[in-house]
Amino acid sequence: MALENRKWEQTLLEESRRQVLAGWPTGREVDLEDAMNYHRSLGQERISYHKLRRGQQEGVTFLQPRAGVALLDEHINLLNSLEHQGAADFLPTTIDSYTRLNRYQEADRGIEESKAAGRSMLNGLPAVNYGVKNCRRIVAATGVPVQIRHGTPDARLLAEITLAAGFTDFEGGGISYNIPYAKNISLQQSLSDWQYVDRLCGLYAEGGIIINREMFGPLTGTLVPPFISHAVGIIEALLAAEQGVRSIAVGYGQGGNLIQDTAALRTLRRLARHYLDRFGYQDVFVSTVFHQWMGGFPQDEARAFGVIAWGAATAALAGVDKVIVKTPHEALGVPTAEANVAGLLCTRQVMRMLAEQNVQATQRLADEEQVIEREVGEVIAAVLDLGEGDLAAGVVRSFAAGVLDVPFAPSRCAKGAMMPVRDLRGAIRLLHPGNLPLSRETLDWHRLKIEERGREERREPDFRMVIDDIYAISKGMLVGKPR
Amino acid sequence: MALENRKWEQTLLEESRRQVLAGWPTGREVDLEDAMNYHRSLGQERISYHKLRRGQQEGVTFLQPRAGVALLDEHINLLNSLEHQGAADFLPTTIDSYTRLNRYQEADRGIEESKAAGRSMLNGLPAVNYGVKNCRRIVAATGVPVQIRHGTPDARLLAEITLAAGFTDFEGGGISYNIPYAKNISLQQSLSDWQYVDRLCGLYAEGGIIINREMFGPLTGTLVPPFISHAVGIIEALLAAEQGVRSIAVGYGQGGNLIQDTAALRTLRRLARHYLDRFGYQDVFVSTVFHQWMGGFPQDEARAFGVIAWGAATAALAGVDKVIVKTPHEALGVPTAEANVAGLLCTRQVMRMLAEQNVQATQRLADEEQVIEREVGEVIAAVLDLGEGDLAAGVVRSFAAGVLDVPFAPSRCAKGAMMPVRDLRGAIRLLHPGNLPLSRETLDWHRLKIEERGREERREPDFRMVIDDIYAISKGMLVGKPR
Amino acid sequence: MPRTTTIVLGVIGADVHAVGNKILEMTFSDAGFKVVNLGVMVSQEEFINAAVETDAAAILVSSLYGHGEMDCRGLREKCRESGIGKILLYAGGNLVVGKRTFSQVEAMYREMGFDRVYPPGVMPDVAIADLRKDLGL
Amino acid sequence: MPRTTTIVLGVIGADVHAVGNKILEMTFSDAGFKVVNLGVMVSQEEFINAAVETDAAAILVSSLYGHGEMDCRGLREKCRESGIGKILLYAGGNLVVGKRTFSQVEAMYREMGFDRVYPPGVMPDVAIADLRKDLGL
Ligand code: B12
Ligand code: B12
Repeated sequence: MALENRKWEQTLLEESRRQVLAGWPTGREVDLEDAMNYHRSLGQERISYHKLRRGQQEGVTFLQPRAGVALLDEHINLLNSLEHQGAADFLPTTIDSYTRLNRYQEADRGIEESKAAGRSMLNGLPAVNYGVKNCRRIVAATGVPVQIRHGTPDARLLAEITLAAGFTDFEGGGISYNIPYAKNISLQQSLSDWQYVDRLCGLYAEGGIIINREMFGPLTGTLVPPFISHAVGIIEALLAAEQGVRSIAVGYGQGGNLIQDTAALRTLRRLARHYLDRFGYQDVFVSTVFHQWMGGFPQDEARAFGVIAWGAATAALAGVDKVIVKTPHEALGVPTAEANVAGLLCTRQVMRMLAEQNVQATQRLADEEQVIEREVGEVIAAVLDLGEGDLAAGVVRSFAAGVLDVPFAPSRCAKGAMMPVRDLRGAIRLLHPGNLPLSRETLDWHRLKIEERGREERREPDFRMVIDDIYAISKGMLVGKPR
Repeated sequence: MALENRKWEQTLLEESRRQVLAGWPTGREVDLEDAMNYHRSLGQERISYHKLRRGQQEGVTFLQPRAGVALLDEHINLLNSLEHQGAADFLPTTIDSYTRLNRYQEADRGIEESKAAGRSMLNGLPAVNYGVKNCRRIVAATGVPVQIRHGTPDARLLAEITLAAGFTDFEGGGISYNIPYAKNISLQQSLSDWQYVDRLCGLYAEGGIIINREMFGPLTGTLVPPFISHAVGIIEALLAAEQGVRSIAVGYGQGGNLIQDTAALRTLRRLARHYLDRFGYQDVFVSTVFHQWMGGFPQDEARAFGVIAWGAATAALAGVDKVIVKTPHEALGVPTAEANVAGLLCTRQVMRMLAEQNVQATQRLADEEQVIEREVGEVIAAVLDLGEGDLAAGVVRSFAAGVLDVPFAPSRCAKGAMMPVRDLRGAIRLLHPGNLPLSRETLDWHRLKIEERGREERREPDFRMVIDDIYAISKGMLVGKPR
Repeated sequence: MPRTTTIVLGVIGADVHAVGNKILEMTFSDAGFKVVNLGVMVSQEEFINAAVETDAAAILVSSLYGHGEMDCRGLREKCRESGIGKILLYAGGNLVVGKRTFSQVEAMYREMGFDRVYPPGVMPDVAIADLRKDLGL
Repeated sequence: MPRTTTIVLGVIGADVHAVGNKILEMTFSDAGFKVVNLGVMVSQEEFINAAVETDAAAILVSSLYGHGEMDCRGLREKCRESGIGKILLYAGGNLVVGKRTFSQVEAMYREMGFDRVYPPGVMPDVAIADLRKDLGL
């Protein structure tokens, strides 16, 4: 069956579901009717969609950590600390890397080794292995919405099990959970598998259960220009909406320059709404998510707190619905509960201190916004063009052609022909546009900005400058200085 | 002798010095000639004045911690950690509270008890008790300029001993080290005693040794409107310049609102220069100092890091020559070396990350700057008026009349008739102007800002609102919400 | 006991931290106590004289700056000598130099004869409630 | 030994952290090594096959995502079985789950047969210098 952006037929879905649920023994536990009843029993404050809507109405920004360990009871304890000591507004259940690659056997081994070692040997919770009933214990033990966060190209079974367990929020998309998270998986495959996930959410929606679907904005977390992640997020949103998803969050990873980040968050919200409306999905609720610095962190905890706090300040000054919070252990390893709580408390402190302030409207801000809007427009138009009107087909062909591209991606699907670098003020620009379908006007803007930096640093911008930028934050700067 | 703002006669100085040096046995160690020779042996990188000048030329912002313990060797170890692990650009020697009140006997007891207890029982280093030779060990053991930081209304002997020991930087002033730091000491007395200190620095300057004198900007550290601390700092600068001081730093304590803080730092530099020039002190070098949040801190360390980082961000975005850094232990007690290093590293991380960014010029910023300039102009004009042209006399009469006033001050000299409170965006405004000599236009600005907040919070602004604001940061906000 | 209970308030020693003291005055007054506020830099003798003169039910000692340990020693003995040996003594603020576990600090001040000892940043309502309890109000 | 020394580079297991790997490729190439970069998600077998085929002097294993401990176990044994038992094995990245003292981690990986083990965030120049030393270049 050729991939196209069209709502799946009921028969196709049913057939696929039978196959998927047979993929691992716990698949048998999934019972949609029972699942929906369980969802109906949840109060609104434990349902992402409702909480996000309320937040938007009241102008509140929510905080959410990342967290997941191999053993169920430990995971529940961890979430309890984050909820009660960290006052997290949303909780996560981060899934381990074996599960993300559907290697459930290895995940089983990870559970066993963790039990034996008395500490988590997995970098997340293997939810599929635990199954519906066990996972429901997580939902039951928490007072706020819990989201599944992962990085799984084929998340069909994971979605089946966790939605059935009562989780109300599911991260990922056919692009954002493939390109940064896989090597050999085709976009045809991942887009199709995510249509399944989205269609499954659509099924819940038809039963009155609105699952929030969040697109993973940061991609590789490393010098991603805003328009790239915006284009990807918006495309994923459109694909999800087509399958009946009714609540969509689009994300963005902090770049570091306050003006560019503000422009990014403001345009992300506007553009997502604009495109959803334009393609007929006026009834889809949209929210925005900001990720604190996603690249390499400094190892020293005091310095890491500095990075976290600047992320918090940016979020507060720019305005966003939810912030995904880092921890002072980031550079070193999966954080302890205490480190995770510390990240939350530091972030909350800064965000509440700055709640009454925002980035002032200036020409520079307006320019940045305008550039991003133009860039996203240029890219999405080209994608639709290549797809001859079909967005899904367009995505596949666009990545093949480098018309869509993501820097530093492990996936073979990404050409990696474009190369980003920072400008003089730390905004992320294009050093090489690769095959990105940008207008002369747009390319000139990038070129001028980078020439300016080259002059200031008296060096020709090249890959060394890019490497300097990649190391910069962990070495205590934003713009990588010549060594 | 009546207090007036006129350079001391040589005879007066000599006579006073004899008395002061006889005040405690270590006074005998002071030998000006030997002192100057020692100063001449220091490299420029260890002399505040030179380092500050270089910093201004190169656009660098320096960091300085606060630190002082009872025992000399421990103090030297402490400074070594701050210099080497914390990469402090300037080092402090914070003086204990007994010495600040010239209670050298009690300081002696503190030294003894500290030796006995094996931990510092004093909140700083009793430099007078240690004397010139011992204190010189501190200077000799460090590679960057070391400043004496204290809070001493009568710092004559402290200045004699520490300058003779080779310290190149001395904080304080007749107002800023009286009003927030004493109860019963008259301004006549403290201003006169600080004329002595300034004249002593003048003497060094005549010998080619330029001592940097820093005015203590934050005052009580609690809701001080910028124009108040600016007026005080500028007056102290003028008084110091008259006695021959050639290098002056004026300070400002973070308020919390980015626009107001930026306006404050920008006007502080301009106004200090303006007034020094206007009164004929064109040859005095001026630099600016920013103090991270000086009010009550949150106890939790992660949250304290948030406060520290926001101070760092403000300094970087607004621009300043030196930042005085807080620590994550602030709310709990004199910090350990580690906590102090952590404050430095966190601050440095944020400041370097933001080195390429700044607060954009907007109308709101221009308005804030204009208001501060007008306010400072109104206050200083009134002080000169009351002094019938003499600034020193004017200060004494102005405090008595409430024409100069500092909120929450322990000193009986401050009327405490003015009462500050935050506006809707967290900027510090006047709830009650007391007797401050402000124009109708200025008062209206404050009134409107506060009415706006009252409407938003649906309460009449009064002392409860002020208390809420005082607690706010330690409870995780800037603007105190109604309980 | 008079209808309005009097308390003596002040910051001991060479300590000039005035902000908390001003707030304590406002909040205890608000709560109906008669507050004799001696302000900052108060000696042991001043505390005791004020308490004797006003027939106070309690002395609330603040120490923020770290020298509390030295400044407070002997206060209970002096109270006894002045005939108010049973007066309630509370202490609060940042009672020692540096960050130390509060239980140590509490034990040390109790040893010195304080009836109640408060950790840094305690809210006034807590002490108001305690005082009411201790006085049977 | 050929004039240009060949090394095999890759990120082991199910790990997709690509950024450090790309930088290692650039810096080792820059330093004059012939780099066979297997990219991310590399199995033990792939590492060994590549090393055998290219007659490599060293295998540089990255593991960032935390499962390194499970993924790396047995690599030295497999090398022996494939006749390259003496090949240099280096490991770097975030080698275990969570923040742990590096000396523990180092001991564990040495036990597994790695010649050199690097802490998180080590700079490539350090490893380049070590490699030159170990190979007597
Ligand atoms: C960016 C990033 C991501 C991106 C990666 C994008 C991509 N595909 O490359 C995304 C967001 C996709 C991601 C995903 C995940 N990540 Co990640 N990620 C990071 C982060 C923030 C930076 C990594 C990076 O690029 N650093 C910059 C490069 C230049 O440095 P480097 O990778 O460390 O490599 C250098 C050195 O280590 C050294 N080096 C590396 N290997 C070797 C080998 C030898 C022999 C030598 C000599 C030197 C050497 O040289 C390299 C070049 O200088 C780190 C934390 C950090 N470091 O701040 C976490 C981190 C590595 N991730 C982590 C985890 C757990 C994950 C996820 C499982 C879950 C999650 N949190 O989302 C998934 C894993 C997916 C998978 N299957 O692998 C953990 C690992 C935990 C642990 N070991 O205990 C970390 C440490 C974060 C944390 N504290 O939780 N991540
Ligand atoms: C503002 C401030 C100053 C201002 C004070 C202005 C003034 N005159 O009031 C200035 C800048 C002048 C200053 C000077 C000094 N300070 Co100071 N200062 C602070 C700071 C930041 C806030 C204090 C404050 O106003 N808090 C807000 C009020 C509302 O809270 P509070 O004072 O804690 O009081 C409340 C409670 O504690 C409680 N409470 C207090 N007492 C009592 C008593 C009882 C019985 C009860 C029930 C409750 C109670 O109720 C109060 C009201 O809610 C604190 C650190 C912090 N807390 O964040 C340091 C701090 C108190 N200062 C300290 C020090 C060392 C000094 C100096 C010696 C040196 C220096 N660092 O400059 C000098 C001392 C001068 C002197 N002789 O006293 C240290 C004390 C160290 C220690 N104990 O180990 C602290 C803790 C900072 C630190 N970590 O180093 N300081």
